[in-house]
Amino acid sequence: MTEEKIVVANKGIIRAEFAFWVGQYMDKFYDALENKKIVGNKCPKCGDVFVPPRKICGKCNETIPLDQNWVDLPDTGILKNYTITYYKINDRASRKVKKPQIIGMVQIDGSSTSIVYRLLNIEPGEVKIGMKVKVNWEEATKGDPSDIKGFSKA
Amino acid sequence: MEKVAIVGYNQVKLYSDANYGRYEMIFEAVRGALDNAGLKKKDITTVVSATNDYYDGRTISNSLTVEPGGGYLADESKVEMDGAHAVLYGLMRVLSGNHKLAVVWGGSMASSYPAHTVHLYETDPTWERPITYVSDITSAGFQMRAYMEKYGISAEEIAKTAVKNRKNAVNNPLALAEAQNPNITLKDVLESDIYSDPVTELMVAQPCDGVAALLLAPEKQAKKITDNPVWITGVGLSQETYYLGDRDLSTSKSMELAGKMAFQAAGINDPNTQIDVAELYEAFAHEELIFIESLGIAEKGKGADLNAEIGGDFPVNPSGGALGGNPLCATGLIRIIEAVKQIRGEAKGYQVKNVNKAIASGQIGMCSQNNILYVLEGDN
Amino acid sequence: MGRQVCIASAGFSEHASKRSDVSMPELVSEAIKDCLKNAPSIEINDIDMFVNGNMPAFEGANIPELWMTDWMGARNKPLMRVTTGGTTGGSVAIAGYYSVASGLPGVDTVLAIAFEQQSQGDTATGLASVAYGEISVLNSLGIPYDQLTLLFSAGAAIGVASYQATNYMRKSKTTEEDLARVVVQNRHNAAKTWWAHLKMPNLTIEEVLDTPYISYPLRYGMVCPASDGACAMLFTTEEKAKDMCDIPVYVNGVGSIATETGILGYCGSGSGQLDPSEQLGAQKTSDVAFQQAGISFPRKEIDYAEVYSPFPNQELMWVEKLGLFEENTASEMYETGVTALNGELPINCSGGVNSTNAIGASAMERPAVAALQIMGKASNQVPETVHTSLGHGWGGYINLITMMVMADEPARKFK
Amino acid sequence: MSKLTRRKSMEYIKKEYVRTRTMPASWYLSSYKFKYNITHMEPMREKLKQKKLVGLQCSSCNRVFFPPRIVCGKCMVKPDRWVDLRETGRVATFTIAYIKDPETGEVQERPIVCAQLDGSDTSYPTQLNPDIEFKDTYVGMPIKVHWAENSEGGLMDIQYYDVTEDKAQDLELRKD
Repeated sequence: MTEEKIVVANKGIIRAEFAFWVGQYMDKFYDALENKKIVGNKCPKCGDVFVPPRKICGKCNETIPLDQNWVDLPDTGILKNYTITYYKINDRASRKVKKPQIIGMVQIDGSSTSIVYRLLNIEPGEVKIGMKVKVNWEEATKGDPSDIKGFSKA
Repeated sequence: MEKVAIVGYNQVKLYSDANYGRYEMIFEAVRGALDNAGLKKKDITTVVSATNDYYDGRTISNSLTVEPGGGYLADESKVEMDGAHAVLYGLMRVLSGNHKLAVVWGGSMASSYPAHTVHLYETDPTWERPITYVSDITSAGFQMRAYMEKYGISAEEIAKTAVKNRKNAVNNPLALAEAQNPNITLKDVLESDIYSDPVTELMVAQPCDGVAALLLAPEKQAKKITDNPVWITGVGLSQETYYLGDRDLSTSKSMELAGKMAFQAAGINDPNTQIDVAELYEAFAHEELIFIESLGIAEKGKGADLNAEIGGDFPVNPSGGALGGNPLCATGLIRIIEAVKQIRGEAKGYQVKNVNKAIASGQIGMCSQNNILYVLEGDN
Repeated sequence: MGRQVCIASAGFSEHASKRSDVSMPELVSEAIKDCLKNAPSIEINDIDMFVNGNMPAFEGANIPELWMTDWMGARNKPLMRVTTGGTTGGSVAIAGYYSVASGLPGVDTVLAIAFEQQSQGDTATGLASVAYGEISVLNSLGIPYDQLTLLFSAGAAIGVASYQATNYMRKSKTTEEDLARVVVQNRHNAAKTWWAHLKMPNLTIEEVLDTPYISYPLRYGMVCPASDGACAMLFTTEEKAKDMCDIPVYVNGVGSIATETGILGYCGSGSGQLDPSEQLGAQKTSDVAFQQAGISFPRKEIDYAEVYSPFPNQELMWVEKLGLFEENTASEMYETGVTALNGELPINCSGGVNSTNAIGASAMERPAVAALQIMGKASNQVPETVHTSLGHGWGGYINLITMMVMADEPARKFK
Repeated sequence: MSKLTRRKSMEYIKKEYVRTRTMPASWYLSSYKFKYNITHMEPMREKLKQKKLVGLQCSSCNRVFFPPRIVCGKCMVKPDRWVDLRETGRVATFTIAYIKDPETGEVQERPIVCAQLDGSDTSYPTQLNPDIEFKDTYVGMPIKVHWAENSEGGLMDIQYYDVTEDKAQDLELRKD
């Protein structure tokens, strides 16, 4: 290992842009989000309900047909797990912030899995596993995950 | 399973910002492994590397590392997971009878990739990535809380593991200097900055710069190369489902199944008594407890009661584990190397007494979604 | 040490420039469904291990297998990801071979999956970032960036191929007609392959030569597309393969020898591949694979070949370097129809990479089609029965090659 | 050779697929820091300052690298012997780049060559004298270093390569 200065080439300049096709199952899910509704789909074999909807149930490897087994779900749920984090991350970098953010795993009523969203207008002290929460919708929805601003106390 | 042995190894000292070029570090690791076994470049028939295009910041990250990694005119491939998974592919290549000496190397440089962002790239891009709530940071918090809630474990009991590993790292000369802390206390761990409640900074295995390499050979060649070969008698791996909502984060289903597969191959039915030392890749302090319980070494919820110190009844991570330095793509490989050192009695400063059977593990994915476990045995 | 490995089936998804109807895991599940359709006696739960890969930088997803677990049916199953750039598909297929050959307890049937959804990413940046670090080193050595953009402006894949074309065409006196003829043969074959991308049943040589140059001597009409698509192959032991399909395909030779990078070396050094069309890696890999398969005279013993040729000059070069034809005679073989569907040594009857290039999957589609030809289940099936065939892959920075030699009977090694 | 690089798409049997939403994502290469150790190139840079050429030779396989290489892959050793190189060389391979002049929009065809110096076993991409017609470029063409006026000890001290007279008898044969 040489002592002299290592040439640290300057930073990369180019940035690659991507646009992920969401598939027809998620397309239906986002259409519902746009009208402030939550839909999931149900595995015909084991009855699990998935939010967001999936083409294949991982437990029984059963393909769920696109045009069947849709389930309308309420926008309320139960908090199954939570964490309070001081980090903000995006595709470019991550940094620590002063104000923490509470992120929770919420099981939508009627579904058999939980989704990860931030909790709004709840103090860290008040958060308890098992508490009832409901969706805090954006006013102007765009049909993407940010339509759900977060979950607040039900 | 036919007998394949690890006949040589080498690990470059871990740094947070190494004064090394990338190729120089790879060369030093692989060259050192060859020297450790007294072999030359022409003995190599196959090279399996473990790098990741996003940790290296370039596409086809193995096309330019062919030469420093010893792959020139050799049968070369790359496993884009943890170094321990690359050892699996090297083992397969030797077991197939086509290759007499496999070089397996892996590593990355935390000083060159944006921390945490590279793990955000691993999330579901159609759902979780645009809103960035799921990350390696928040998933660690979910895992620890799930474990604590399920078995009523206090943060102090988990912090004990962090103290043990960071103290063990002190007498490991290759560990990360920033991770070594001879007089660390429970209070230091619990009051270090919050990473993602309840996980604190000192419970996290800090990514760093590092490359490691090891050599695999079949039985006949292994006995010629070294009189102290370490046999791989069992290997097992498994991958859980992806969505955190589908998983029971208080335990590790993947480690449980990996353990079952590896122990069955090695003829181990009671790991707690038959295994002498464990080197597990714990990305966070609580994961070490979850892994011991999932492997059946301790009962569920009783991982913290196990005396895992170097002199204890079941030493875990005498080398300091991943908490002693976590170079992505190399940490799992380094755990295997540390297990080999324990068996060959070459772990100066942190040697566990009369080790004949050891286990080593590697992992990849959020909350260790994919775990791989090795059972290693010496000759004595 | 090791045991005989067979291919029981192979499957594809439909390839197109924009598979906008499916997300990546759904695209992969299509290929798996097609693969398991050919082997009705087993279903997804019987798979003991999964091996997969793609070119990560093209999709922007790091280790997508972690996310795609359920769509592949890999929940709580062993899974290993192998990626080597352009040759990813071939490396994944070879990893599938080694997973079965190793005889690990409990691993008898392995599903190998390779995929790519290039319409999601931006191929040019993906390819440019292969050597971006090295170019920044040249900048640190004093070459200003505008000069560097000029030096590397020929575009990574096309530029690299045009270097090969210059050397190859000079030696073998190949004309542009020869290149266009190869393109026409490929695109006609693609028209009869259900999963191919550029189906051009009545393309003519004049049409190809009418398109402008992209990078001398390659014209726009000769260049491969960027496709979305996935491929899956089923590897298993000899006994199990017998009850999975009527003609199990024996994998008798595998090789993936790497050499120095071409055009630009690593860490600012030059390249030892002075003549990029010399392809030392291809010659060494084919030697290794043929030797394992007990083949000494490929020209006579190989009945069918799928070579990895995104650009027509490469197809002419590969068939010579892999020992199928004599030096500098390849264009003649295409002219006289030796390589046609009913020719003596049919080449790329699936349309090859020139018609369908989902980079991650391409190098697996070559051995996949070569295996299906032996089984008699290929979509553009060769009339003569195929006894032995080979699938080849090329990639990296002109320095990575993969090769798989197959037959309908075991090689001497395991007889 | 057509002057303009215009796209002419060729028809093929196309199948339409339902178009679903896309979720944006990006990969910031600007957040990466590439680390290389090129201290092994210092002797070459000193010599370039004095308008001299040296290559690094591997003592076990005698291959000479210009520009120098940190590890010789054949022997897995660090080359350590410096060897003087002459200013003449040959074109190992070349390609034609199409450069669109932003103002005039006119497409310029410039050859990019991989130059191999006599005595060196490796070639590296560089440029020929601008007024050499790209049609006259061929593999094996003898070339000579054209030094830049002031040399700061970088590869740009070799501004480009001039073409020297090729005395080979079969010259006509070899040009395509």
